[in-house]
Amino acid sequence: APASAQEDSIYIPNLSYRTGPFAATGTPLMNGQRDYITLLNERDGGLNGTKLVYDECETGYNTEKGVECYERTKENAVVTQPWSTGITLQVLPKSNVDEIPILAPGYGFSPMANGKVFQWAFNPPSSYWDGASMILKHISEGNLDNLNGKKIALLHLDHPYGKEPIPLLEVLAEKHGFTLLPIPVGLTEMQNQSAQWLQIRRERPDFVLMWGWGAMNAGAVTEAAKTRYPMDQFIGIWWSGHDGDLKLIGEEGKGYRSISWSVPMPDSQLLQDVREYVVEPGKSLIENESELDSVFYQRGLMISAILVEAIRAAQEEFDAQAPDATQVRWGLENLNMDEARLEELGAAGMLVPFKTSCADHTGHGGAWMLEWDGEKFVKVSDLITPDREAIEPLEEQEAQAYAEANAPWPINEECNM
Amino acid sequence: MNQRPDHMMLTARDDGIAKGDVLLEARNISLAFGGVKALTEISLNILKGEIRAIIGPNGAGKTSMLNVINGFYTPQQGSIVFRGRERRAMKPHHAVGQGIARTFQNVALFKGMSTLDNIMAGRSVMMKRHIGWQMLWHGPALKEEIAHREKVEEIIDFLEIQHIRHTPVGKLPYGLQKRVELGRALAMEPSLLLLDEPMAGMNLEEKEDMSRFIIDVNQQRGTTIALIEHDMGVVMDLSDRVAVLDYGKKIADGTPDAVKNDQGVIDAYLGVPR
Amino acid sequence: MDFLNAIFVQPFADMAAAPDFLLQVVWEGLVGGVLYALIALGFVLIYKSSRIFNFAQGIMVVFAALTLVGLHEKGVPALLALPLTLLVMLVLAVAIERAVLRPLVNQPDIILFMATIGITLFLIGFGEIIFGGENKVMITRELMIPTDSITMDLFGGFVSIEEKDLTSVIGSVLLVAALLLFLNRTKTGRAIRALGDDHQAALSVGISLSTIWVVVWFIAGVIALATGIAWGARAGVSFALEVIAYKALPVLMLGGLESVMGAIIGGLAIGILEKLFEVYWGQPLMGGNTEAWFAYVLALIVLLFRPQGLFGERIIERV
Amino acid sequence: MATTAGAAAQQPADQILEVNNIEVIYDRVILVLKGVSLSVPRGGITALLGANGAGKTTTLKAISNLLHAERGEVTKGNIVFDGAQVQNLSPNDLVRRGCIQVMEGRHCFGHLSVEDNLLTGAFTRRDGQTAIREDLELVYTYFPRLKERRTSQAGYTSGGEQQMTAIGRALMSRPKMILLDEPSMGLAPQLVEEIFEIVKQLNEEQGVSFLLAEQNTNVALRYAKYGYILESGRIVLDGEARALRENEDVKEFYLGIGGEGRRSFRNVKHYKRRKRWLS
Amino acid sequence: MLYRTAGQFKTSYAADHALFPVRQDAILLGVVLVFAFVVFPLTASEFAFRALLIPVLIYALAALGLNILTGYAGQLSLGTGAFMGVGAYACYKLITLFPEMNIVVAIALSGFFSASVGALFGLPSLRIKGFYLAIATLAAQFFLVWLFQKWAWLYNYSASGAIHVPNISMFGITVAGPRAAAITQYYFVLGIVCVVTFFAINITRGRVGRMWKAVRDMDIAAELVGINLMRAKLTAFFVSSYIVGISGALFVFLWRGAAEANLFDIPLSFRVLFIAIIGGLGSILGNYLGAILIVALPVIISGVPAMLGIRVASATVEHLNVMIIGALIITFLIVEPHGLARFWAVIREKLILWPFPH
Ligand SMILES: Nc1ncnc2c1ncn2[C@@H]1O[C@H](COP(=O)(O)OP(=O)(O)OP(=O)(O)O)[C@@H](O)[C@H]1O
Ligand SMILES: Nc1ncnc2c1ncn2[C@@H]1O[C@H](COP(=O)(O)OP(=O)(O)OP(=O)(O)O)[C@@H](O)[C@H]1O
Ligand SMILES: [Mg+2]
Ligand SMILES: [Mg+2]
Repeated sequence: APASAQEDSIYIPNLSYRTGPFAATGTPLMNGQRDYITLLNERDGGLNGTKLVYDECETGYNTEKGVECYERTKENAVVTQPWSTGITLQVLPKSNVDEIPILAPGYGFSPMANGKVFQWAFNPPSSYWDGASMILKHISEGNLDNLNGKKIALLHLDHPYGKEPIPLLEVLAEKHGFTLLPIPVGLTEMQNQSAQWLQIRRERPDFVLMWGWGAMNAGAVTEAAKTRYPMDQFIGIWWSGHDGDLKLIGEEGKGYRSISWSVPMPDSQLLQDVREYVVEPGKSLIENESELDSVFYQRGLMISAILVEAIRAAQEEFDAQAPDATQVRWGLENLNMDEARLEELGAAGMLVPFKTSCADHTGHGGAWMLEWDGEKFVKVSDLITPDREAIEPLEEQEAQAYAEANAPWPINEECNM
Repeated sequence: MNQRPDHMMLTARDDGIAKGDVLLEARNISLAFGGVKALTEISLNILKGEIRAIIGPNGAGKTSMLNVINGFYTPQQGSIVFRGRERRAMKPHHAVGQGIARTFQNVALFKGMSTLDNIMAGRSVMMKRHIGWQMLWHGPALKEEIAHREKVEEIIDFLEIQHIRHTPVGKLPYGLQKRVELGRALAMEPSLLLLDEPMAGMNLEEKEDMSRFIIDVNQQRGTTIALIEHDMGVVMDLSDRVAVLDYGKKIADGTPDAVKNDQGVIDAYLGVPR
Repeated sequence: MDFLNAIFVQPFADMAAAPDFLLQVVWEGLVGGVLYALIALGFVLIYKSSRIFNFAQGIMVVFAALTLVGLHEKGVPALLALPLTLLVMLVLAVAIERAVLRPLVNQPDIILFMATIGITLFLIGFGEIIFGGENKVMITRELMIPTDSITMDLFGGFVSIEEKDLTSVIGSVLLVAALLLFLNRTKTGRAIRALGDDHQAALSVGISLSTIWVVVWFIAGVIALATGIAWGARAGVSFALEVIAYKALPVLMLGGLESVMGAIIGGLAIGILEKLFEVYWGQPLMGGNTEAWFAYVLALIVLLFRPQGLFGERIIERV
Repeated sequence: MATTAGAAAQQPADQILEVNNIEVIYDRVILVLKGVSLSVPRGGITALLGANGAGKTTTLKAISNLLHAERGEVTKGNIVFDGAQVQNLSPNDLVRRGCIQVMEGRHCFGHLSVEDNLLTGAFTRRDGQTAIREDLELVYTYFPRLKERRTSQAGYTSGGEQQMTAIGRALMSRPKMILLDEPSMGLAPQLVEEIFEIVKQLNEEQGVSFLLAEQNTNVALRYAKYGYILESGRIVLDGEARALRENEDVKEFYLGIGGEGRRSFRNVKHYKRRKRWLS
Repeated sequence: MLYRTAGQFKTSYAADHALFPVRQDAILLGVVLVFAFVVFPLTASEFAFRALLIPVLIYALAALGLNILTGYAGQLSLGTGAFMGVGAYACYKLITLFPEMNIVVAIALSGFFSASVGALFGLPSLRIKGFYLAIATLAAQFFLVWLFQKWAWLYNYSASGAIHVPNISMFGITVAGPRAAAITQYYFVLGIVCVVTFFAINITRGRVGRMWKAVRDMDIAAELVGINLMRAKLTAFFVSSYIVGISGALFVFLWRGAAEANLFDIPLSFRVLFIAIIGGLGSILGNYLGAILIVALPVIISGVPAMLGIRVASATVEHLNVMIIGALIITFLIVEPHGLARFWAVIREKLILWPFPH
């Protein structure tokens, strides 16, 4: 990472994956992230005059490579973006020691929301538990008690990522009287989920929630169509809402929904700028222009936007051209991505508005429901927000448990909730 | 007769049987593989101290007979009495413990190991120190290693293979490999030594050397030897008694001269004598 | 008691209660099994003719399917893309023979096995550079494979069969029949079998190793393409397909490394049994996902009784 | 004593095989043949004799081009078969031209039936099924025993049957010449005679030439017309078979005949080092 | 004349059995150890420790374990990753159940768990051979990884199913966990690796080692010279899995800091197998050379473009990297099928003769 050494630049590494079994979903995200930074450099000459150096280190979604990449890039980094729940879990304990903030938008360990315990980790704008809560809220039409007596299947990748919502769902099932049926999909079974869908056919759950990734998503929607499972009872988390996956199925996937904290806005000012400053001069890695309109590409843009806003906040607060990692951490703790700010960025409506604080590292901005119309995802709901009251006790408890298991673990008592 | 030193350290183990008494007796052995009858009701005995030859056409069941004797095959019928103890089935590695060692028709050495290690491997059964001592390579394990090494060096000396002590056997010429194999069998200090075509594929000179070793082993160490060989010259010159197998049946048994002139044997095996 | 009931009684009661569902499970298992059998067949052919345990078969499936789809994306009509892909597989076979097999002739099995893992890595890198990592749609319709599904009302329920699955089952049967004829009735087939026994001897009677190897690897490539089409039609084509190689290994173990019949029967048996086990025992009792290991454990148990697999060649063990 | 290497080829026109001064190196370092020359007349049986490791097998493999698979290489000299240089041909080209080797240790295809083994021998032929079937019958007339066992797996047949299978398989390629490596190894005396009788018949009836590598000097010199003796990679002696049989050194070292008849194995003297022609 | 052996005579069998019959070997080893114990620690950066030195040592240890089984006893195994997992989870349970336990003791004990599991899965080796056995070991691989996922007790019911290494100190120094310094961890690993290697060398050249090699080279003959195949194979599985288990514990506790079940999946097994084979089967030294090649080389290769200041898309670098490694493996196998250790042996032979060619 030599380019980072200069005083007048900010080094932003990204532990990307454009290879391996999950490349299909990773690539548009990484392209979006990368293009946003390129846009700033090209259009604005950097951030308040300081060049942003965006650097990818390829992990192939492999935890081991991820840790190697973390070590390789951490020296001058102001942030680390581990891009997989597995890598996040590995890096998390080190963050207190290395003092580099982890930015894991919409992924990672849900209790990371607790900024007192996880001082260096951020997962804005919504955590997986938020996601689970919001999906339930949506399908129960606002009142979880409507789910009483219902059966809800959770089709998930058998991986830390896929298991993440289970604890919360279990608590909620208990409380609201629905049955939870977790159905794991092994890494080798992603392409052939017939056993899982046979189970769904047998159990006839009222809803199927999906925590899927990569090839698993397409496999699941195909099988759902085959099994004649009603698409409108099948809802995915935001990583299961990738245009590329659904394009494989096309018409048959119509009605499938995915919750999302970002919405593609092909006509926004931001996208126009991206076209003008990045794509047209050939500075983007996208394969064809239609990728620009996809959910994941635009989510990638928003992820970089969040990071850049944090850096910008740090620049202003500390009056530093190139803030360091600790200062960026402050920026991440004091993000205020309200609608006005998004408007200024030319990204109105592309991201849920949210605000972080010392104690709240997520912001819990909520999300919208997107639906596949056979060709693309369209927004079909108003902003949904998570039921924080139900989540917080569990968050608190799990965060404490983590701190205990990893003692001595520093807790920032200065924050107040 | 020869000027080689005697190797008295390597006497065969004392099995309490006097020279000339029955050391091993095979009773009514029958063995079949699927439909193939390899051995049919064969009885034969081996006397302590003799060189016993087994001959017969290819596929007659000679090798199978040796395999039965040392437990590699379990016959469907019949039993083996060795040193007065009767048994039908046993694990091959127990045969070694009882004092039966052998060589193989197709060289069966441990190709990746040196000559020394191959012969040392023949003494595995006699080495007892457990793995904990070996990890340290000190004290008892080392002492044991050296004690056995001395015995093995004796054998190496006897077979005149000092120069190839550290050579991996896979690289040795065929004749020397056969010699190492004999060395490995001798290292087990057997009272009965089974040799399966020890001279196949050798030239005259090597056959002569090998004959020398066999006779020395038999005479100096008192080891009883059972031998399969297709070279009639060798069989006639070395053996005390010859058993002839044909299609799994024993067709003759007696002194070399008697066997040589047996019409059945001539028809089945020898062909027209020249 | 409950426990025993859950293991020995309940599953069968469930089967009897919903025969349509049972039938569906068996059918799904069968379709999966056919695909396992196809991959296993690629392994068997190569193993038979060269004692090489070709780990690269899995990536060859991906490579073949990607080439087909990739060519189509570049505007080549599907029915032309098919022969072109075959040509690519031929080139691949020749390249592998030249660069890997020939220099490694007569090396120990394990070395060749490692070399095929080397090939796998190489092809992964190479393929990703050429085709990119994203998931692609198999050009099922363009290849004139029917894509509708047939639903039959049976036993008060329904069984649904995808026409493309049916096509792949029929296609595989034909492919296997052709292969068996080829192996047992032709000169080249005999030479392939001979080669498996003794390379040197085969050379000495004038069998040309390089020709046979190219032929065999090419056939393996054809089988890979067939597998890729069949599997890709179900779940799209991406590098994630590579892991299906692991599903073929227990099939080999069960059926025997050098037996074509074994690959097929083993594949079907594993496909059906693992599905039944997962649905009736794995999911209710063991937290699911038993397909990850069931086939292996089943094969292991069979091997304990028949160390060469059900149809493998008896190991000639003589001294 | 007859001439040594080099002078062997007197009438080149009549020679089906000529080997001129070849050197063979294994593994790029082990020099095994150090300039071997020999020739085989058309329709002749020539024996190649010598101790273990002398290089007989290597010579045959050099001729049939099977060395590559063993990391061996002919580095010098040339080989002429049937009037053409062949040292750069592949083994299957050579078989197609009519020169085939029967390898030491038989090397049957263990899992194939005896008949399939024989049929693999016809791999290089292009003259159609019927011709091949006819030849198969011919092989069965020479080796009636193989006909009985035609459906057995070769791996389970006896040593003699395997040897017959190997020779029969070679015959199936319609060779002009067979390189026969140690046909007698491990065979019972009667079978050895039988095999050599068949070799003789084939030679006389089919006109096949033979180059025969053998340890069993006694038999080999009875059937061959000419013989070469190889020691440590060099030809040290050659001549008419009859002459070789009378040669004192050959008698002493290869036939085991001392002053008064055959020496007994029981009374051999122990030599640390033996006399050699060359060292 | 770097390698002059003239004048070094052995006067007893004991001397011939010494670890280094040739004095120069001992000197060379000394130099290597000085580098390992003094020079590297003084010069290496944290990245070098974490991405190069520590993993090379741990992988070499795992390969050593596998090599005992595959290289010495001839039983091909593809389940190494899972056995590493057994070691790691065992160590995790020991540490969390008995927080007072010394980490060295915990690691040493965890080896016994993997050794027992290894021996259990080794039982079929009595009947199953060659590739059949190799695939059978995959049964262990897949079953164990599945078990690591499903058996929540193993990971203390943590929500993510992952295990985390707490901060662990020994004599007041933190050796494992997020607070441990790289250099401490390096020394810790180095110490254990040296001790285990010393033991392994001794075992492989003594009676047990000979038994293993005999079984490897020809198991029928081994049985007929009196070796109890069952015991020989099972001890090989036991010792091998013990070492593999220890390396698994080190892998998680001294290097990774956290682990989930998938970490121990098949790519890990293959990686270790590569190291053992490229290094040289049946060689102790080879494991180190192999680990350097397979673990360190990719790290270095992928750093090359950045070092040269070339900006290549990271994905392309990775693709090329994978291709290069695939090609390298094939090339190495072709050039020297017996591995880097043999390569070194040839060089050493030449040096002994040098400067005279004979
Ligand atoms: N393991 C086995 N499986 C099947 N058949 C066998 C086995 N071992 C031996 N046979 C058969 O038993 C018969 C006798 O074989 P054996 O090896 O004992 O003969 P032999 O007398 O040693 O012959 P040779 O002189 O050729 O070595 C043969 O027909 C052989 O095919
Ligand atoms: N593949 C090989 N690599 C290295 N050396 C070899 C190889 N094959 C043979 N040799 C060596 O070449 C020499 C000649 O071997 P060759 O097999 O030609 O002898 P031979 O006369 O046929 O002996 P035999 O009577 O034992 O068959 C021997 O010293 C042998 O060790
Ligand atoms: Mg025999
Ligand atoms: Mg030879």
